[in-house]
Amino acid sequence: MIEVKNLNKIYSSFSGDVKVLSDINFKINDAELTIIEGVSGSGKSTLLSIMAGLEKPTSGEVVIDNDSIAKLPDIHISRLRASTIGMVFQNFNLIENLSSLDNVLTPLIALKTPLKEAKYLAENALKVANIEHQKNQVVSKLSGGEKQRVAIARAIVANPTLLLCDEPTANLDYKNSKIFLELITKLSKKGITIVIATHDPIFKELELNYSLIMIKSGQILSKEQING
Amino acid sequence: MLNNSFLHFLALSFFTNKKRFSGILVVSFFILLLLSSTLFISSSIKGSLKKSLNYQPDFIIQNIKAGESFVASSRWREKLLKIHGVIAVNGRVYGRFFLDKKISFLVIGIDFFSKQTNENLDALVNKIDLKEFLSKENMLVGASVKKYLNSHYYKDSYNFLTPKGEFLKLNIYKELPNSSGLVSQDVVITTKDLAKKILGLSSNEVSDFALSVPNPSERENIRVKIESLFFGARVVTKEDINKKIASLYDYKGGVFLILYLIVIFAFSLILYLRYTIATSIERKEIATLRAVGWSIKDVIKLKLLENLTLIFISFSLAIIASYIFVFIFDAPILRAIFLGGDSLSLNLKFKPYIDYGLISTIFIIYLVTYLATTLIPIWRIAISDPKEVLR
Amino acid sequence: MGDLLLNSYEIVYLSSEVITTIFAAILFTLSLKLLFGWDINRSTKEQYYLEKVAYLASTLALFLFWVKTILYIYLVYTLDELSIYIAGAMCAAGVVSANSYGLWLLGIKAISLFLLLLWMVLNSYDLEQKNYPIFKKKIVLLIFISLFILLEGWLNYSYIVNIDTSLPVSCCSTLFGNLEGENPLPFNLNTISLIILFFLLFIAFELSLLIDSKLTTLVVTPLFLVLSYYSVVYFFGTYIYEVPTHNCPFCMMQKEYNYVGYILWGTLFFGTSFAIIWASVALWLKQEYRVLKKLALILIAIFVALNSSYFMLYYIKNGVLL
Amino acid sequence: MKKILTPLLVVALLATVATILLSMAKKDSPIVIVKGNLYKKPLPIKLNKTNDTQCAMLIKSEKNAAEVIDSDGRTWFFDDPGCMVLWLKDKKWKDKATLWVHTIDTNRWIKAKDANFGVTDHSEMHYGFGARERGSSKTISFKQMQLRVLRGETMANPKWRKKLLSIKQDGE
Repeated sequence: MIEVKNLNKIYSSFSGDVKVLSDINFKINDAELTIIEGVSGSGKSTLLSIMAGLEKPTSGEVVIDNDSIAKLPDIHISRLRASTIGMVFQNFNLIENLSSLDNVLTPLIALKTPLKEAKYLAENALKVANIEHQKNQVVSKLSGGEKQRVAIARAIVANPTLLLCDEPTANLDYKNSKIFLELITKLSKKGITIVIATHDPIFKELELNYSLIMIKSGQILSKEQING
Repeated sequence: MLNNSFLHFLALSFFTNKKRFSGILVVSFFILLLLSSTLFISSSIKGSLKKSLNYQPDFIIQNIKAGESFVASSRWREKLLKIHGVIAVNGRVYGRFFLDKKISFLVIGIDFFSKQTNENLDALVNKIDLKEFLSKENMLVGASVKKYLNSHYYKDSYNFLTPKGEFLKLNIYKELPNSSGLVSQDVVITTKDLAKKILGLSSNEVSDFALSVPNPSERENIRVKIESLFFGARVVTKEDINKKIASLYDYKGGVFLILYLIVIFAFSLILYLRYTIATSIERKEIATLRAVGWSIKDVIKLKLLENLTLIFISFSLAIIASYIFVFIFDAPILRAIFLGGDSLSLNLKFKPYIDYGLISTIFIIYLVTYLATTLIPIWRIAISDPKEVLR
Repeated sequence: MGDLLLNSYEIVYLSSEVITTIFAAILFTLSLKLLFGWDINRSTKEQYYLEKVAYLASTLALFLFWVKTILYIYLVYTLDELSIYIAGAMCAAGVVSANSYGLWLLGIKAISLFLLLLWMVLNSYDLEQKNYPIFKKKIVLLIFISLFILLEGWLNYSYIVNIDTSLPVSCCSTLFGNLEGENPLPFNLNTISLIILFFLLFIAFELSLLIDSKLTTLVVTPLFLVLSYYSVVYFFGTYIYEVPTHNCPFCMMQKEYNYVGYILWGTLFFGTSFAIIWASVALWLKQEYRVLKKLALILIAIFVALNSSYFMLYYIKNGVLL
Repeated sequence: MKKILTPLLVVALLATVATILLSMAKKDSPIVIVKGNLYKKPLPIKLNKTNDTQCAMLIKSEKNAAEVIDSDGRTWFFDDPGCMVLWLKDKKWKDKATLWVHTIDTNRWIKAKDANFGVTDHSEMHYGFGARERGSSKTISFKQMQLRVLRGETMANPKWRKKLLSIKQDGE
């Protein structure tokens, strides 16, 4: 279970402080699908990276499995990110000159998985993401959609319980976005908790129950349960 | 700590980023090549000098006047022979004969009928036909001397102008073999009488005395006895000479080393810049790794190991290359700098002489400066906020 | 200023030491910052930054440990090389005693290596916990260590600058041969009781590790360390040199003896250090680092086996004892 | 496993303590220093059981021996006045110390500063300075002797030896 409590984030710069998130509170239960919707610049991306421990909040906390992650030492947050949190980014964030397989291996290396086992897990993850045929291809030679599928494979390779997706379809065409939706459906049905930050209307086409959190200028506008 | 998947990634990151590393690899290779070549040369010279020293007499007795070794009277010989434990007292005749400001020969006079104090000479004398050699005024010359004389149109003889103002014509009997190393490059060997004439010594004078003391535990005692025998006497032992040569070449090596420390300092500045201004691609890569669960510690480990690999590769390449450069190609260019361009002793071949202390010295300078320069920049890259770069 | 300063080995040694001293100074300021600025309960930018600074501190400590270890070996090698320049010195022993700083330098170096090892274990314990339980304590230790290394930097300089090549020093036989008629061994031991004690302590050491008796380990290890020093110098060493009167801890590091001294002293130092660190960390933090224990067991076993093998080989070859 | 090892450990520890105690019971170290000599009188030297602190040799005869007594009563022993001078060289309290030498002419202890020293005598470490109660034209004072030892102008230096001996021959 994930609990976000009184979360605030202020960016300080020369021109003064900018409040990116103010007083965010919500809970996500296990195996739930949550979509955080808002225009770009509304703070949903920052929220997601605080939830992943990539960024520290100014105040408030994010509790994942009873650990307040902002207070955790780096080693523990990292281990959490490698083992229980998978992340999918808007820009895919793959290492361009490595092969798909090696990219998928990276979280497992942080977890010190022996190479043989790691390779086996990585190939499985690529299979789940339907990109196994490109496993030895260098990432820079893949299309956007293929990259996204490698990114998903990487996010799920260590069997995470939580998947965070930041604008996953922003760089995809309609056809690839559809494929992504199918994948999400498949993973959600496996029992993975999924949080997607997006402003892409395509998620309306999801045939799943999900809770929708609307966010604007760093504040939660509404929370509702949607049955797809 | 290091499991095989980590090593797999290390290898991948090293070979897929060849371009990023190759510049540093090349620069450090050349710095190390120069450094190890000079140190190889200096230790090789030191090594062959030490080797030739093994054939030297145990003691040399000099007559000191005005702080310099002066000609000694041959009457000392009797007194020296009376000391118990001393054998083979030999009055030696040698000295530098200057042709002009720069060029000089080392003239050595030897007694061809008795055993030589120097085993190199002994072997040499045994090889020549004495009857023929002594029938005329002959000399043996070193390779550099021969070369010099040839280039100055002296084909088979040379006219020495003695300090008394007389000409003394000596025939070149034979060129000395090159095997005797550095010491034999600029020598002229002839009989004692002729050498005394060339050097301007009178018939009862010698340059100094060489003697041997077969029992090593007696040496200190005998040294004391000799020093109290004549007030002007100075005893130089084999060990003293050894020490002097060692410090002379250490000094030369030391000067070069300081120069290289400066170069390495400059190199480390380049490295520092390279790491502080990490490319955006590199930053993004690290941010990506951090995002998928690498800790700061993991990233530091990866970067340190990357650099260590680079250090090992460039180091071993450079050591192999400089071995080839010095001992197979005889270090063109560098040898002239090291030995002095105008010296006659340029004709030698460097004998392979590997000093492990030296190799570890080179390794330590390189390792420490390299790590020291990259350590803090590596940390900076590792702690940079992944969020900032991933946007 | 001796003419020694231009020797290649010394230039390299000193310049590397200068670098480590600079890093120790950096480490010192970092640790002060960490000590006074650290507050785990705050969620300010400064606190988050300090968490990252702690990683720089541990990276620097790691760097210092490795470089200092390499430089220690290198220093001993250099001293051996220098012995030909100093009147009377036959090996590093004479060079070390060329002035009063030498022995201090070697001692302080060993202590700072031990402390760095201890620190790295404490640090990895601290980082593995979720709330930095011993953060301030480990930083205080780090301040202490960096001061130690700074002191070492000063000693390095004073030592090398004050070596006078013309002043005769003693060679190892007079330094370790001791006063005529005097017994150099502790507790008034003779050679036989020394060796009996050495093996008894070795057995006690290994057993106390095997049955996890930490307190016994803490008592036995220092005693074993001291007794080992004397056993090697006054008994096993004579079998390494094959000369009954040659008592020197340094000559065995020369090429003639296959550099065996480095292995002997290295295994002894690291073996006893690991044992002490294992026992004290287990007692204090209730955290067992079994790797340390295993390493200690193995290293000391190697140390004793190597010593005994010299003794036994001599006996087998010559049929008599020295 | 543990059941066997623990008694073994106890046995090993007991044996260790026993060995240490046993050997500490014996005492046969030579004398280097004697404490508490507050009267600052010369102490008789236990021959062959006392070490010269400077040259580390056992003192075999009182003839030409020397003693240094610090103001707190600590006493050191030497087999040659030269050794005493060299040892005192860098002691901060050297001017306050009481120095004794055993003479070669009257065979008794006298204050070193009152003694006269021959320059070509036989002495244990071959510095050549023999302490005498009676002075002559050939003897030198303590101050001069001290200076000569520190400068190395002694019989131990071969050139000086030759010089000193040749003057003596000329005189006689």
